[in-house]
Amino acid sequence: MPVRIQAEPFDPGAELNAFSKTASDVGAVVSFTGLVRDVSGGLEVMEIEHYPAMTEPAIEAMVTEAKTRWALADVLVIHRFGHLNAGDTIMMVATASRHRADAFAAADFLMDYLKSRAPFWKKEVTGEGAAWVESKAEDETALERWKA
Amino acid sequence: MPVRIQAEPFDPGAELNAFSKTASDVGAVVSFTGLVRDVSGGLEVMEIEHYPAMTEPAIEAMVTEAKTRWALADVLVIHRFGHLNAGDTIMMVATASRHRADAFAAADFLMDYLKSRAPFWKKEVTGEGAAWVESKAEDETALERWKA
Amino acid sequence: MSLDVLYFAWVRERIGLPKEQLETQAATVMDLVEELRAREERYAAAFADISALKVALDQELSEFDAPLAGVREVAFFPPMTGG
Amino acid sequence: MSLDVLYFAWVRERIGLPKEQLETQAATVMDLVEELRAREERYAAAFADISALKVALDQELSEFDAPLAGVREVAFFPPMTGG
Repeated sequence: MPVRIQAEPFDPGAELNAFSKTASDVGAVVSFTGLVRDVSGGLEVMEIEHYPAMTEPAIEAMVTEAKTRWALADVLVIHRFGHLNAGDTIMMVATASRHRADAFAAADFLMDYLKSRAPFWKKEVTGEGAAWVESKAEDETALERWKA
Repeated sequence: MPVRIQAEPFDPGAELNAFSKTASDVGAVVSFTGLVRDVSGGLEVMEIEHYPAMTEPAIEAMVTEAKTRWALADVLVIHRFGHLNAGDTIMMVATASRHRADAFAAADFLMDYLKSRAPFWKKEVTGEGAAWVESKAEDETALERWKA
Repeated sequence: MSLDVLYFAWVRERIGLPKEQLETQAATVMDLVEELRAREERYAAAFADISALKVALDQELSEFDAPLAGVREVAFFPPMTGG
Repeated sequence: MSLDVLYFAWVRERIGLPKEQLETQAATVMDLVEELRAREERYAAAFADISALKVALDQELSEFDAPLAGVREVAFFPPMTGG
């Protein structure tokens, strides 16, 4: 299954290896992993909320769009929700293609869309308290790159 | 050590996990892995030759340039030479940064330079015989993107 | 008409609940927002600045001027911060 | 002057050896190429079209009109195909 939304931790290395083995005729695999930043001196915990009925269909639509735009042999998206600790892997995207340009562009595209269009909300908990992560203007700007 | 040139196989997943754990304050890790394409019906073997005295210094210069251009916490490059089988991992680049844009751009940049400026030469062996892989005009064009 | 209304992140926290079922005659999302604002202070606070909010109708991102006819589920939330 | 000359990939295969030591008075890379071409058919074949070749001087990419003064190692090879 190419899209997985889960509370459980996962092993990005094991996922990368399994993913790289699935498709034949693949020469290039790009992966992105997002981590809870382990800021020295201010150990951070993250709470991620999501909209279960919407999350998977929204991400599957992004994957479908990516497959329309680039020659992809396979795509993997894993995104966690719930309670995460510093250093934990939040999410992962992997793309497989014959050629590196397609794999890079598709992973970059999927990350931009996951960042601002997949229904997840992050709350950071530090020594100073808890705060919802605010969306950034640059994340909307990043989406402009992919307009037809 | 961030640059490794070796004949031995390596485990990209294990390398990704180890790499993701090295740096603190990292929110984004991008990896690229290049594979010997396992074309169904025409099992492919690859021989990779390199220029030992030049390879590591050339790649280290690329890594230094990448670190000048983008805010990178860490970079990993592993490249094999010698005899490789279909499905084997040829090489891997990983970049770690606080933000995804830097990690993506640096990995993309390093791949373009490794492709056309690191002294490796690939020979493909198929059922029809052996042939040196020819460089592509599009690989030179890709380098133009990074001109200052 | 009967609607499921969902709230996420700080919208959920301000209103104090994740989901409720409402009977409404609101024609558009904006009509529904006005109805909610008029109801209680916590709703007025949550919907004070809708430029800071997004809305999904039946799990699809939509706009505040969209009609509600035929819609079963409305969700209000701040801009997403996934990835 | 004494030079180590290295050949890689199909240049190595055409010439039939990976490395040799040469005594030469060549002032530039191109002078050295002319010397090699004049030597034997296999060199002439390897250096028939230098637009298909690259050269490195002491492990740094260089050009065919570069001077050889002070250089210890010259390498000839086709465009790289790493990654």
